[in-house]
Amino acid sequence: MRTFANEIRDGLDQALSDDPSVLVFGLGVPDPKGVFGTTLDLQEKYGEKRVFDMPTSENAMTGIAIGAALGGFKPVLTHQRLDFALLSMDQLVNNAAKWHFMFGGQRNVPITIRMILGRGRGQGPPHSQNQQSWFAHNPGLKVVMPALASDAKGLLLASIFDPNPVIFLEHRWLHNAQTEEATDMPIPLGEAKLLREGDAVTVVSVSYMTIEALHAVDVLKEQGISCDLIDLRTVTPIDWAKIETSVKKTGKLLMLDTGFKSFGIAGEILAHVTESCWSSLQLPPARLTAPDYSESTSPALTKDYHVRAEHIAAKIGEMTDKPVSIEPILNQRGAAHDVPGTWFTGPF
Amino acid sequence: MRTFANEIRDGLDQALSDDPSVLVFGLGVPDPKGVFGTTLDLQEKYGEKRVFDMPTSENAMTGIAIGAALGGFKPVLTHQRLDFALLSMDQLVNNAAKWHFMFGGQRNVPITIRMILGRGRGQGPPHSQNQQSWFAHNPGLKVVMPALASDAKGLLLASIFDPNPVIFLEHRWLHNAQTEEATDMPIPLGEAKLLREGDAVTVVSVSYMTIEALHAVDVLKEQGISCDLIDLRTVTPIDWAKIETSVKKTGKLLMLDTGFKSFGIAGEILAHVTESCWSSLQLPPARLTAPDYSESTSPALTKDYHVRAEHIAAKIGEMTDKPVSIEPILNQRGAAHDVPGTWFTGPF
Amino acid sequence: MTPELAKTLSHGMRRIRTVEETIAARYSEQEMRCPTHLSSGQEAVPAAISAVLRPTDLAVSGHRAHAHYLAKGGSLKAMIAEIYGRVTGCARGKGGSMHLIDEAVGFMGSTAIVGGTVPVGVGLGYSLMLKGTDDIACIFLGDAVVETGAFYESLNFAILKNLPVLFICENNFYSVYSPLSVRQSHIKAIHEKVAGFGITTQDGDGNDAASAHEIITKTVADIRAGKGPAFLEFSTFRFREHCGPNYDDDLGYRPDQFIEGWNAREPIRQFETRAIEDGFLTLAGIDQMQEEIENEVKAAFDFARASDFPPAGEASQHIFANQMKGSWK
Amino acid sequence: MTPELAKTLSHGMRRIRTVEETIAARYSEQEMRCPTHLSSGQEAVPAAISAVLRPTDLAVSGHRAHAHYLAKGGSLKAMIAEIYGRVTGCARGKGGSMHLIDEAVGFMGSTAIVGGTVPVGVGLGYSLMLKGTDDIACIFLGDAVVETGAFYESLNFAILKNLPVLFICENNFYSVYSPLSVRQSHIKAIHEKVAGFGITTQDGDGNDAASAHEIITKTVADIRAGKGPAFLEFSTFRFREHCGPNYDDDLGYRPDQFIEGWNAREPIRQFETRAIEDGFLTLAGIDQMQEEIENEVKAAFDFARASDFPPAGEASQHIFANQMKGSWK
Ligand SMILES: Cc1ncc(C[n+]2csc(CCOP(=O)(O)OP(=O)(O)O)c2C)c(N)n1
Ligand SMILES: Cc1ncc(C[n+]2csc(CCOP(=O)(O)OP(=O)(O)O)c2C)c(N)n1
Ligand SMILES: [Mg+2]
Ligand SMILES: [Mg+2]
Repeated sequence: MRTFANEIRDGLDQALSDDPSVLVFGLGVPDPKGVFGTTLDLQEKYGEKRVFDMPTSENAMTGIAIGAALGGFKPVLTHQRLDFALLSMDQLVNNAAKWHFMFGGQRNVPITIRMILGRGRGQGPPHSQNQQSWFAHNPGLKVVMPALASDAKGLLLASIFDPNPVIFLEHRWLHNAQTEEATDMPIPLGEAKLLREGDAVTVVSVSYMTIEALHAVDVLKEQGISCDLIDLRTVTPIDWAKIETSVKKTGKLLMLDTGFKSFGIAGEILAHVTESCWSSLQLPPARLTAPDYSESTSPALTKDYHVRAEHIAAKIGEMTDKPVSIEPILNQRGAAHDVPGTWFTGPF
Repeated sequence: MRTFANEIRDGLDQALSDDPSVLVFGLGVPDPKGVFGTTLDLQEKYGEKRVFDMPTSENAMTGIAIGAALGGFKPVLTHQRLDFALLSMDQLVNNAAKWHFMFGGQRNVPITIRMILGRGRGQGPPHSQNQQSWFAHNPGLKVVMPALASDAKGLLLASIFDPNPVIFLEHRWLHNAQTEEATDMPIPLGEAKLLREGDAVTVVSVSYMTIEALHAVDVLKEQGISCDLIDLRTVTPIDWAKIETSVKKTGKLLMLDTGFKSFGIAGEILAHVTESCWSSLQLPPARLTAPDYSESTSPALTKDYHVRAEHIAAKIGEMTDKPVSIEPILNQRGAAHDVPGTWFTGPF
Repeated sequence: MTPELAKTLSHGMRRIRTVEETIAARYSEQEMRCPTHLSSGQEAVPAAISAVLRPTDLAVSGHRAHAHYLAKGGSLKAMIAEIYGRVTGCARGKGGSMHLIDEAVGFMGSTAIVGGTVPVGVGLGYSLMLKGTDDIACIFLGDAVVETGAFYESLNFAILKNLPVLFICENNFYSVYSPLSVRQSHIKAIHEKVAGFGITTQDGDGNDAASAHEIITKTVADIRAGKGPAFLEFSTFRFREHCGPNYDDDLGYRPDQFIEGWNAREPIRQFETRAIEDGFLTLAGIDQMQEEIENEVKAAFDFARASDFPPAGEASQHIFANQMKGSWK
Repeated sequence: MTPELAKTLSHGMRRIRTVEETIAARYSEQEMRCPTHLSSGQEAVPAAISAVLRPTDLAVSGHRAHAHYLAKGGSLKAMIAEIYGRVTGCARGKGGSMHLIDEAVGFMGSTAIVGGTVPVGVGLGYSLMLKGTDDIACIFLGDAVVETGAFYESLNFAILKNLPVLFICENNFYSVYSPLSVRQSHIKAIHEKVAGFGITTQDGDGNDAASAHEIITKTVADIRAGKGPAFLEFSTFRFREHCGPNYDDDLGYRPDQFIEGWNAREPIRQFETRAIEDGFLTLAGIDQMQEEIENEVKAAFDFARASDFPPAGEASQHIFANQMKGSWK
């Protein structure tokens, strides 16, 4: 059994070993804890010049990654929370995203920016942002959001060896997720994955929402409701074909996102599907997302904040006009609502 | 006749004069050119402590505005391009947007951030971004996008005296727009304005797109097609009621935005209207926006970049299935395609 | 030194230590469910500042803010309740350990982004300059903050406008597990780099409450007198792990000698030993003080644990304010 | 000084001047349709650098980059074509005057955001350090750049890793219309602030090509020898308005005395007068050189104006790259 964090670490290891131009840096990369286990031992293995810690200078370090990329390297920069990367929006959007375009295709910028998405156990407003729509809105950036541990390594390898800047968003609640199968091969960016098949509703999800969705879809299957479940994997480029094919079959779309609702990625997916699948739609496309306010610190304020499997199941019931029991889902919950599992005891 | 720029300047003047806690600062504020004429003479009138230039330190100056606000003042910070404000996303989103929320409503942050949206005549990729969807996606920020010169002052006054952080987006092509009527009264944030009435299509637009839309809608009226034209004025809070009322009447929505198409504000408006007006919709809601790539510098590459009145008219013709002539629109064009009018001779 | 000041400093340090150690002791109960950065070992500087600042002075801080909040006079009960996520918390449970606020005593807020409140503090300094009082704005920062661009931008503006701002850097030589050597050039010390900008700077022993108090007293007096901003660097040592209740020296990221050297200069014992020798404190007096502190801390935890959680509906409140809450007067 | 070097410097300055003044003369034709920042008056430093750097050294710059691009050996034709928005431009018309690139000669890019390429240049320096050559990365910056946080973050990293980076600050005392006095404290000069970090710094007369060349030669040799990054500040004067082709001294934002003082030290005449006196240059030689330059510049403008505009379809190209274009070797 391997975890999502193991897979990320092995992806970095493989990239560093296969290609001497790969660099890995970020706050805490050579730490004893190795960024939640994802960078352990890499500095020992590849040396301080290729794997290194950095100053708390998120903006410049992003520019430095760009410069190193222009110098022929393939830097992977890690932020322990997406929230810290807000300091680097200028370098990411004014430089990295636009470099290839604004210099007329002269030169590409092969950087990968890992950002970890926080959630729960008191992370609070500035440690729990899921701003994927910002990046997705900007031409020139690719946005990757792995969900399954079995996809983590393949998507990371594809990101590192993609000639473009890639924002690689790792949900903190996934690091301990387990898998038996995993691949050493890059997974092409832009291909969503059909995880479950059915004709009741098309469920499209990203990142940690896919875990909740799997749970809901599997329980509903036992209750006679079968859904297509599409794990988006990459937000840009996006696999419209797979989504449209499914919606044309089911006539119903439910989009799941970890970010704020309004002006987020779910809105775009609803809008696009409405434009492209109008005549197939039996219902207005629906979405379940975080609400339009931040996640608070107190556990008393986060109970109903996030979308969970039971909400997804209930929503599918509503959309299919069928009775649905969420009991089996609730019965399986072991851990408190603000942690991904009993293994998680904080502090962060 | 007064210009949009005059109205902004007078709004600042009135705010400074009415309330000694108002501060105005930004790069070039006391310049001989006064930020495209919008800050002329204010320093002479109100002194260097309340009206001042600043270092090229967009990030810290935003934090300094927040601190001054916490100290009881109402700062208005100006950026000559939105693109420069990308450096301040951390302060805007991690601090300003969240302060009231994350301190449990203890304290508000009454700052106004003016950002000018560039376009045309070689502005190029990092001087022409319209990232309104970023701000709109973040709870705690209000986003104001005036279109009409007659609204500029009222919306600015409402923004300055709003207890929350307000992102005030001024399109560069509007500064020379003229008006005869103007108001000294704040215009409440969150109220869209119905500029034209009709039942063919609901056209919703923001900022400079409203000017193009007015042109298109008026020409079509002469051709027997009457549309509702709603100038959004504020993106958050958004006036869903006005939009929904109109769509329920017309059954057709055309949304116009100055920003990139995908994951932009138009997507949200389409998604929301689909959710809320499903049974009234006769057609999939449509949008015309900037494409999903940056504006280039060469005039040869910007000819078809922006949505213009003729595109809007043609789209409305398509949506109403009626013949439409765009000749009257084309015939009225005087200036080159990359300038707002013949008065504009660069350099920026 | 006076008996009174000795008592103030000893009390200030012991109060912070007792609060932090009580949190550490109870953290594993899983009732304080938020990332929590303790200040045990770093009490001397906050205690010294506490003895110098006035309630009308303003202060901001970062992720490790308990000591600063308490030093500025922030309500202990409201802080503990905040960490417990209760509605009686200083941020009504919205912000947790990293988001402390008590405007009544001038503690204007601490936030979780490294360097994020530095410009905010300078902006507060600008507001004080405009008001024309002799109050000051005090910005607490760690050694990692001087790696952020926001710090230099803020410094430049504070000097440019000659603002009444005190930058206090507590240099504990580590940012999480990372030593200074992987983050900053060692050619110049932090205070030397900053001095290059032409601001008054001084470095001091952050484990010596008496000398810290002396330095701070003089510096604050100069700022109040209009001499402009100042930057103080105090070296010190954090006892426990970066975030959380445990010791983590088994991980080996701090050299043994370093740890032993600092442990030998533990700030409370060091200060009190000398103060007793000098006749400013007595053992009995200290014991009584400690008992009072423990009662106060126990009462704060009791208060917090007896407090209600915020009603679920508050999760969606406070997005926008409906009215202005501050005033420039 | 040698006759050869004198010719190189004189030629370098005259070439930049001629290009810039030709742009100024033709700008009102409305065919160069992009914001354009001219370097007239600031030729000495770029010309001096040009004589020191190698094609394998790398350079980046900001909005006022024509002189730097030319100094690094960038194609004049491709630059003029870029300003004219033609497909033969160095960025195929996508970027305009502020986005110059010629990787063949190590000019890695200029961009429009103040300070935006400083970390990029340091990252290039990191790549050179990894490659282990003795090439250097040269970062051109204006006096406003030292107000940006990114600059200090980059400086710290360059020193921390002892990178082969040359920071060249051309201080023309203004950022658009804003004098230094409203932007930076005057207590310390720019190079003094930077020196506080422990980096080698020097200030020089940016209108004196000979002394600038001497300083740069020594500094670059030290960087190549592994002595780490260096920061040079050269004071200088821009002739024309911040952006655009005109003079704007009627606006009164620069004091008359300041303007007159600088005009008296116009870099080309100053340099050549001395070089002629010293026998390194002759008037006839200069005239011939100027004629050659004018022919070259005319040819570049002819080339640009005869070039095609990019086909409309290119507007949507180059969003993503399909392949890697650089190599670490
Ligand atoms: C911008 C940003 N980057 C990274 C972090 C993660 N982080 C939290 S605390 C911390 C260490 C700060 O070190 P220092 O300033 O020395 O304070 P100390 O913890 O030693 O008191 C870091 C890097 C953050 N909160 N914000
Ligand atoms: C981050 C940012 N803020 C503001 C601007 C607007 N701007 C363009 S050039 C310039 C002046 C820069 O001055 P300096 O660095 O001294 O260079 P100079 O123009 O004098 O050569 C400014 C403020 C910008 N491009 N980027
Ligand atoms: Mg530290
Ligand atoms: Mg300048």
